[in-house]
Amino acid sequence: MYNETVMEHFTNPRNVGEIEDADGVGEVGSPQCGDIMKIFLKVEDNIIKDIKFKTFGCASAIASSSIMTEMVKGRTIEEALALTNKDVVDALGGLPPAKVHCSVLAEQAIRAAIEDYRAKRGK
Amino acid sequence: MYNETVMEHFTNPRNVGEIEDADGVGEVGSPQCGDIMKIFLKVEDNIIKDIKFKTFGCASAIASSSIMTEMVKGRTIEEALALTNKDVVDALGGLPPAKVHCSVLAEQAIRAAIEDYRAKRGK
Amino acid sequence: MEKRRIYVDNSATTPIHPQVLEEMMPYLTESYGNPSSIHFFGREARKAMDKARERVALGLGAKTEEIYFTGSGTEADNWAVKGVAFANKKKGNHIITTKIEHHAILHTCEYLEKQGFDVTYLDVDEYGLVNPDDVENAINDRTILISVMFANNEIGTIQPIEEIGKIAKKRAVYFHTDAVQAMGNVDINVDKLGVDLLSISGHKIMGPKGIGALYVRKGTRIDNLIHGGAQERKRRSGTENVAAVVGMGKAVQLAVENLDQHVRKMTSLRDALIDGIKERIPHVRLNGHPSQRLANNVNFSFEFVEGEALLLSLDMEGIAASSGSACTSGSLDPSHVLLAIGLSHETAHGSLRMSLGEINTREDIDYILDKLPAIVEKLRALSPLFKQCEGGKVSV
Amino acid sequence: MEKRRIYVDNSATTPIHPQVLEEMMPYLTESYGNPSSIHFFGREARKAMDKARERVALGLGAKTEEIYFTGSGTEADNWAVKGVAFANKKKGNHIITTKIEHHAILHTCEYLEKQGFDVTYLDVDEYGLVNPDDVENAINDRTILISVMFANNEIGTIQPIEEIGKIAKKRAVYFHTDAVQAMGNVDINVDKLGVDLLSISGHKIMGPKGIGALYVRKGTRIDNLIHGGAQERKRRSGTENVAAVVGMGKAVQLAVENLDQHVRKMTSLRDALIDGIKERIPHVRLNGHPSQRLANNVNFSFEFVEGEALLLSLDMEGIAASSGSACTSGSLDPSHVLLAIGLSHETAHGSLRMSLGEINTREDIDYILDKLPAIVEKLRALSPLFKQCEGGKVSV
Ligand SMILES: Cc1ncc(COP(=O)(O)O)c(C=O)c1O
Ligand SMILES: Cc1ncc(COP(=O)(O)O)c(C=O)c1O
Repeated sequence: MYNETVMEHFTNPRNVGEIEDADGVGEVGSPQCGDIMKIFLKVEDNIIKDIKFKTFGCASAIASSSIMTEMVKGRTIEEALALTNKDVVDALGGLPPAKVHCSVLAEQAIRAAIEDYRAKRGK
Repeated sequence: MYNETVMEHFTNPRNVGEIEDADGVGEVGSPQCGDIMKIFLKVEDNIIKDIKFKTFGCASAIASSSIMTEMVKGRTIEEALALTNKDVVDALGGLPPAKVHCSVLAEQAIRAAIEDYRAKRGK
Repeated sequence: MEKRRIYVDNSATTPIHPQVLEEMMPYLTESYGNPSSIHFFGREARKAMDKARERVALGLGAKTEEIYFTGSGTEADNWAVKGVAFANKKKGNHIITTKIEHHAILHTCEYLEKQGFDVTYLDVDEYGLVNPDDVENAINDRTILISVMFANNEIGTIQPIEEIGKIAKKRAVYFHTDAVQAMGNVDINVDKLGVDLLSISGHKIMGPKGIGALYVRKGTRIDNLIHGGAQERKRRSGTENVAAVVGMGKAVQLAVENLDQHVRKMTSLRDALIDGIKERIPHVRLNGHPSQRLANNVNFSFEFVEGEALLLSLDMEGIAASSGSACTSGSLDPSHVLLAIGLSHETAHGSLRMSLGEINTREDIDYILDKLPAIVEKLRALSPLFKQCEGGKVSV
Repeated sequence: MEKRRIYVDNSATTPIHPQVLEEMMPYLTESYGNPSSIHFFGREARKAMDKARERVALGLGAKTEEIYFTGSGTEADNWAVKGVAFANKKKGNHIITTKIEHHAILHTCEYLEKQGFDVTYLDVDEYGLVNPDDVENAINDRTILISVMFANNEIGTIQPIEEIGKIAKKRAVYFHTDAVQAMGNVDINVDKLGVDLLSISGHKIMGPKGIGALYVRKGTRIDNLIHGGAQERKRRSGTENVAAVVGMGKAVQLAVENLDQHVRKMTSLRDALIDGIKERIPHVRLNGHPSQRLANNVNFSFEFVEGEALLLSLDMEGIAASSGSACTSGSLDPSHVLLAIGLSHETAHGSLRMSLGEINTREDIDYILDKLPAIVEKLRALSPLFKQCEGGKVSV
């Protein structure tokens, strides 16, 4: 069903957790559809210095969150915003068709967190 | 499918053949329904002295003809007329439901032959 | 250490019982005749079919001529509902069923709605029980069929079929029950139950897959579902799956013979598993009825975790179970059964079914109880819905 | 002397090929998972299903996602015809088929007539051939489906499917062919044939009973026949019969791989049997086309004898064959196929089909040719339709 990369990220997810004094927090999804992703950001000089996630969802939601955090960590805000769900799917080496929405959630989650960061910085 | 008695009569039918100078001949059935029975009688002093049959039909038609000829041979005309298809079925130890019509044919065949005999004697 | 494999998904399917396979083998090898043929090979196959039909009839308290073999439990369900609906549409177009039926019934009913039938989907209570009064109240003068499952495949709740049967009889409405999960776990007698139609399936009772049977009470007006070569006394066409029919016959025989012993064994394993989980894991909810439930059914919701993740984690430990999570099926809505008993979406998503079978042992239960708590804990730690308080106490 | 058993009823059903059974066995024993389950057992079963589907697709020149497994060839036929009819009834209600289809098609069409559809049953010529011009002429602006069998199960006549396919395409009408008997005996490529739907069955090609497959060209509008748990990409519900699916995959693979060799062997046995009968027995008629016929089909009418009696006599000599006689089925009308090619009732009643298979040898043919003449002679001696002339010459 899932490839090894997906299973590896599901079994050993990277960057799990919360950041107490996060610069940005994004939460997407809903319990109805069975997936909630919450992202915590630490940003310095426009660069994502630290990122953590918590995800309620299936293996591909967890793996998508995990690999996404790896992909954006150390990148600029603009680079992170350029990340698409396709990038996530590709990095995972593919997802079953029924599970592609999980990668969309990962894309939406990082965007939500950056929006929150910008909103907070704005004020 | 068929019991041993039926198979025995099918394999070794009694009284097969024709009687050249028959006193009565009866033919019932039609090629359409796949069964034709032809009965030849020799009657003396109201008693069936000899009987032969030819049958085009399935195993139960052949067995019904065979056992019927045995049952009426040596009997009076009245006794032969009293023969029912149920008697034939019973004598055979039973027929599958779909095949009961073959025993009806046997009953009709002996009646037709007797009718012919009476008609011939009548004139 | 050798990897353990513990199969607790017996409501999804069961292994074939060795005695069942043994009886099937000749019909997969040298006795390959078509039962419709009149020669030796055909007669041999016919005889085997007859014997199997007798066994099934005996197992259900029915007459042999009331048993029809189908290609699955699903086909039996489709046939019962569509067959009765179409054959009786002059009499009426109303069908009564429940919200927790298997999809074989529900999707068939939805299809019939498109064909102009009216379907009432009855609610169930928090335990998944149908109220017989609701059935009675739903009957109107256009009602032609009531279809209520005997035991639910997800939460194991056993319905009061006998009571509903009395109502159906009183009101002269045909009554079908899907007994696919009940068979082998519950005593079944079609007359006692008062059912007119009853579906069972081979592979749920240690028989082969791809075979089911429909009991049809003599005199029931029902159309054919599959037309053709007049097999099954002209009611269900297609060359008979002799080996599977033989397997089904043996499986029903064994299921009925071993019923008491099986129920005793399953109940003891089930209760050990239920109690163990309640003891070891906080924030759980047992789904289904506490006592009117299948002896082999365990269904829990684990708050804050999602079912598929749970299943995969269990699978990595060699434990094969199933879940009511939508993720498993690729749709977004979780199990209609869990929603029908009132679970929230997120709780329904976090459900786990472990269905026991003859192959399971007490060691299996202990192994599961050993592995499951840590898995749930790990997934909860990942979950944004779950927060650990300072004092180590769990709260939401 | 040991009793010989010669099986020449391979169009009724075939033994399972040992290689097929070998591939099935794991799925009847330790690999019992339900392919819809996401755990190890389920994935293992899913993988086996995928492989089987690929093999079937390859064998038909189709895409894997165009192959759907069913519970029989009959179900595939029912699904194709009813599914297309109901899904396209807004477009039209006219279906074209032939008078010599299998009952799985004919009885389905009769059922559809009761549901308001219009069916044209095309005539065939004395050899059982459909004229493509007749197909074209029968098409009107309400025609939604043409269903013409690839090869006839009784007389073996092979239809000009490719030509009919071109007509169907030109006139934009869906085209289904029942290839249950053609499979394994004729080269099949769905694109070359221009068919939109094609049915096959496992047990006719040394696969297991109770499994069939329907090829459905992508984009074809077709309703489901069996509703439920969303198996077969939501098109055909019911827990998958994994072992049978695996068997079907292997059987198709073998059938395609061995096609040329099989056809050569069958043709040689068939022709020896046909020639031998013609030489040894007077008043016979070969039914079906002399050359456009299945390599394994021999069908004769023996004037003045009835088929069931012939079959039983052959059976007593250990020869298993079949007949177009009504007596075999308990109805009064003989084979609709034999009547459609113009045989009189009595000639049709006296027909015998011997369908050869991989298990047959030249010795089998010699044995049949040794026994058959005496049997026919004995039955003719019993027959009132047959008179022996003095000179020993035969006449009617
Ligand atoms: C031409 C044809 N179509 C359909 C069928 C039905 O196939 P099955 O026996 O798998 O239902 C058969 C055989 O019985 C057949 O010969
Ligand atoms: C309650 C119930 N009904 C019907 C079915 C369908 O049976 P089958 O898998 O044989 O099609 C199942 C199992 O899938 C079931 O659990």
